[in-house]
Amino acid sequence: MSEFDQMYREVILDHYKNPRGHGELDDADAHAEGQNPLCGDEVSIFVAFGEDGDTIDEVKFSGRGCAISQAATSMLTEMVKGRSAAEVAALPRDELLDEIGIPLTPVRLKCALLGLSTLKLALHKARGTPLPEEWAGASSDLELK
Amino acid sequence: MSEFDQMYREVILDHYKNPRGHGELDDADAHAEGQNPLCGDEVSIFVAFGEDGDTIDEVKFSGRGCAISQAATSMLTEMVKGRSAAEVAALPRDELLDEIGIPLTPVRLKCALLGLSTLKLALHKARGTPLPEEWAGASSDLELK
Amino acid sequence: MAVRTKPRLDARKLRADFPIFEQEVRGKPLAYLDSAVSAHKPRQVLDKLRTFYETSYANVHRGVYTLSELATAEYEGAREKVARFVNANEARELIFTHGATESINLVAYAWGLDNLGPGDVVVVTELEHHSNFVPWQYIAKRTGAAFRAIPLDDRGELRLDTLDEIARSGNVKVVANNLVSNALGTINPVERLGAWAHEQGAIMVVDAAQAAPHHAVDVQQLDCDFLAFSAHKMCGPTSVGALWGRAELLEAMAPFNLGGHMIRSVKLEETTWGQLPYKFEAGTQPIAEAVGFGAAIDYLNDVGLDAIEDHERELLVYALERMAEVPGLVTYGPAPERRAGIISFNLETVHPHDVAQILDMEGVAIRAGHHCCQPLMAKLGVAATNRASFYLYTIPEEIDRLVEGLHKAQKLLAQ
Amino acid sequence: MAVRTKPRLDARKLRADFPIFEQEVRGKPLAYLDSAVSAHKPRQVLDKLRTFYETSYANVHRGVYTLSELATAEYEGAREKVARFVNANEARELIFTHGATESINLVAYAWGLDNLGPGDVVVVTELEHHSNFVPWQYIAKRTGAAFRAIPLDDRGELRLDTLDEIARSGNVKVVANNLVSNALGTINPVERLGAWAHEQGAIMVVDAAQAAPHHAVDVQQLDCDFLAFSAHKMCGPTSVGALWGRAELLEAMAPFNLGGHMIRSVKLEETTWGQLPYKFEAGTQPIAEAVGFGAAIDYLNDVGLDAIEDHERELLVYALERMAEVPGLVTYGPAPERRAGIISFNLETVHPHDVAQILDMEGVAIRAGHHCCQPLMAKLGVAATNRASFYLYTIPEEIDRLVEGLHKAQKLLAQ
Ligand SMILES: Cc1ncc(COP(=O)(O)O)c(C=O)c1O
Ligand SMILES: Cc1ncc(COP(=O)(O)O)c(C=O)c1O
Repeated sequence: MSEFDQMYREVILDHYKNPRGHGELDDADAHAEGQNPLCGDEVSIFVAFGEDGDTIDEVKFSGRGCAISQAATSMLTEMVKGRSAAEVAALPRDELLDEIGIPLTPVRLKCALLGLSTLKLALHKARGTPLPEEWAGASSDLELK
Repeated sequence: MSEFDQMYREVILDHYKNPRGHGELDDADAHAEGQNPLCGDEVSIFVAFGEDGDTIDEVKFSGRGCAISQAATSMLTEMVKGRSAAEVAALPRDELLDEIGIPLTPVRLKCALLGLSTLKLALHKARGTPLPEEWAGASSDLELK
Repeated sequence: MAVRTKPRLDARKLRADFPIFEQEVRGKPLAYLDSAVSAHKPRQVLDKLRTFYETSYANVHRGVYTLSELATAEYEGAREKVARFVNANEARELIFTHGATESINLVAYAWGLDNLGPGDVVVVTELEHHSNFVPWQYIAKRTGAAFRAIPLDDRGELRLDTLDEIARSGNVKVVANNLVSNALGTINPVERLGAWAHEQGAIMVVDAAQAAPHHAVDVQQLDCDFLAFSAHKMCGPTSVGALWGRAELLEAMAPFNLGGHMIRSVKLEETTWGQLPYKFEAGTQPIAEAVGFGAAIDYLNDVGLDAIEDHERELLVYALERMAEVPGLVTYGPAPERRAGIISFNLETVHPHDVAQILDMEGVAIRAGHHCCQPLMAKLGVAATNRASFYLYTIPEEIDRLVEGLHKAQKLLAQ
Repeated sequence: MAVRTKPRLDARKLRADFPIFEQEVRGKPLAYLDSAVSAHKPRQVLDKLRTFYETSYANVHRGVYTLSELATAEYEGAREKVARFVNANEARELIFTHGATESINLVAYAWGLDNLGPGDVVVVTELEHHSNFVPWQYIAKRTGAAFRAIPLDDRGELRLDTLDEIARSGNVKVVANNLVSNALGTINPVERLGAWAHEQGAIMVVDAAQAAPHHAVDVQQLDCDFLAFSAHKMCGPTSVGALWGRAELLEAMAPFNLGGHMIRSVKLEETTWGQLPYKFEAGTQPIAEAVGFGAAIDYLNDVGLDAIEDHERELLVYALERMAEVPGLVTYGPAPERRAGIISFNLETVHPHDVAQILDMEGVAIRAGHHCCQPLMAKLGVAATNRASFYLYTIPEEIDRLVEGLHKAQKLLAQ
């Protein structure tokens, strides 16, 4: 498989062209916006919790971005639905990266993780917990709105 | 002749060890102090004019400095005595450098010219004339007191 | 005397001076179309750097010994070359800095902190690079001056019709503009803005970071007060640049960085400043880098700035023509006559990161991003653009490969 | 695991790494005894610089393409090396600057302008290099804070007995001191001053320009808040240095230089800053220079900082002994145990310029001047001193030649 086909493999293209969870939620329980300062890309994440106030019932995203960031965020929405907010707020980034499954340079890594860091930010804000150390760097890239 | 003997040739050593015009004048008609910021050397120049208010009757210097600057200033006092202030205020530096007669690097040039620039400063101050363009750079090295 | 015909450059021949092109990227020859962000270095510059370190290196202006004298002569010789390159009156008006950004900060801080206050207006344009925008915004805020940006029209042109209104809004004290836009390639009407600045009693600060590498810059003709540029965009090393300023202004200003070498006398009670240009060169200077900068100036002079400009314009015309073949491709910026060898563009529905990534897989390096011009991006209504930029070593085949890659990106990702 | 005996260095062998020693000066082999002002560069560093430019050069953090990724990896790799070298907690606390002088100015401006005012006291010492003296004096004046210098006693030692009086004179907000004096070689009681600074609620700024090349520096152990140093004194290129700072302080501070790359978002109304360390690295960074700095760190680590320190101390003891033979020679500075490989001295009645000049004719390079320490010179009651300083490539023969030259100067010029 060429590097090219690897990077833009079928599943990435599919998520990019048909993003799951695209849209917004009017009465989101958790919400945050993130920005990649390198390219100006923006993503908004909206989360609705279930009755227990912890299970992620619904998650939507909007914004603009490259294929990698759009596909990654789309995959993310599928990954986290039905899981507990506490768990997702601490989700190891490798879980998402494994799912994406393509080699990423540091610059593209930022694209791939934009959705995840914004989601974590939304969850931490909603739950009133501090951002974990690991995200300290990334979070300061995010526009906190 | 070795470079060494050239630089510290007899006449330089003589002026250095037996400086002419060393001292101060109490009622100087013209006076200035100069400093070489590279090494912190300082020289004070004192001039007395003749009755015409222009002829340099007496010129003295004090201060500390390296052999080159001391010898050059000593030679200078011999060179300018009896000449008109207006003429000396415009003295081409090569006239002094020819007299010194040794090869000088840019750093040592500053040493050799410290006395001359201070003397010119004193004369221009006394005569109320602006420093010539040529000295604009050098003069800002001088402490104007 | 020989009659000189209009000089042309032979990019293919010059290319051989640049070792970077000897390697392959992802198995393909490197097509480097990102010279606006930084240029590659010819062997002549790299050799000079190395020889200098190996035979003449020492700290400058400080030692009585031979090596230090040698190093000082090389360093000051470089200053004269760079000063002559922009047609400065005197070498002491040319201050070595660490780049255009620092040059502009120097003026913003050292001139701005003492000369700006409430009621004053600092004017930039929406087309500025952040380096000629943010320092002014910051110092204006610190001093209480107003900060205004000359807006752009829909075609990305400066709206000079807003000048009167700006002049009425307060005392215009600074006008800052780039001579060539790094994002659109626009050659800006700097002389005109400068004349207006001087009518207002303002200083005119020209950011020539993008101009100096590509066409002859003459501070006398521009009639500006300060001019900033960087070596690394003109085949020189990183970490060195220059600020040219009018001697009267530089002499009247406070220094910026403080420390060794820029002083006349230091006492607990008071410190006095050294003479130009040293007053603005605190600490150990960018010694080897300045020497390398001098070598880069020699290189550019040998090739000829007019020849470089003509070459880039030819490539620009060719590239615009070829890129028009790509469906859904939009280009930004003015007509080729008023433009340096820079093309910003977007492929409809394909994100610039993806375009650049796909091109990289073909060995073609272009830039994708906001190009440090967020205010302009906001005006264009995009987050980012792709940008291809040319230099003296660029050959038409590189543009052909760019166009092929764009077709590929289009096919793969357009929705 | 192998048992490691105390490492020693072989200066004669290391010397072969330095091309500068292959040439003669005035027909004699070069004896370079001015490393305190700047060190020479080993082939390893020069090779790295060249290879980087030839194979991996591009602007960093900006491109999606391969070369830019390579360059970024090299640049950030260098940051990690330098951060580890001073035992920083995190690489983002390590900011690449253009040298120690700029590092100190960064803190003085960016921290000082917002945190100093009337009633506050900024404390330096009479032993500081101008680069750790003048910025503080200047910013204190701009902000209305008082500026004090801990005085020296007749032997050139800091008079710590004055601290109480200083503390009573106002709110001490900054204490700035060099870890090693470039003029006397004194290793200063920085930890003690730092503890006192923290008692006063002040920040402790350490100028390690002269320490970092010569012995292991550990910011955790020093317990300081900022630490500044330069690559060119530690076998690295010119035009790059570092500022280490505590992340909390750096995060709370305003930036210094403004421009490309240090921003998060730029709008006409407001600009927000990027994350550490980029917030403090405006414009194109000293890219190749930082990479060369990394190579210099590798080189020093290979030789071993402890070995360097021991080697210099041996030379120091030997030199002090040999120089005592020269009639009329006065040395300044503390005992060898508390001292780096630096000797300031004067020959009675012979001016330092003449001493240095005569030595140069013998191929021996030493420095003559105020060493950017005018307050110290005033204290010593001299305009200038001679200074010989050693490094890892210094051999005892160079000291022998120094001593011979001193005899010669003495004979020729002493009155
Ligand atoms: C103690 C000390 N501090 C600061 C500096 C300034 O370093 P740089 O000139 O590299 O900025 C030096 C070197 O000149 C020094 O020796
Ligand atoms: C128009 C313009 N101004 C300023 C700069 C800043 O130059 P540097 O990053 O070399 O300081 C650049 C380059 O990035 C530029 O293109």
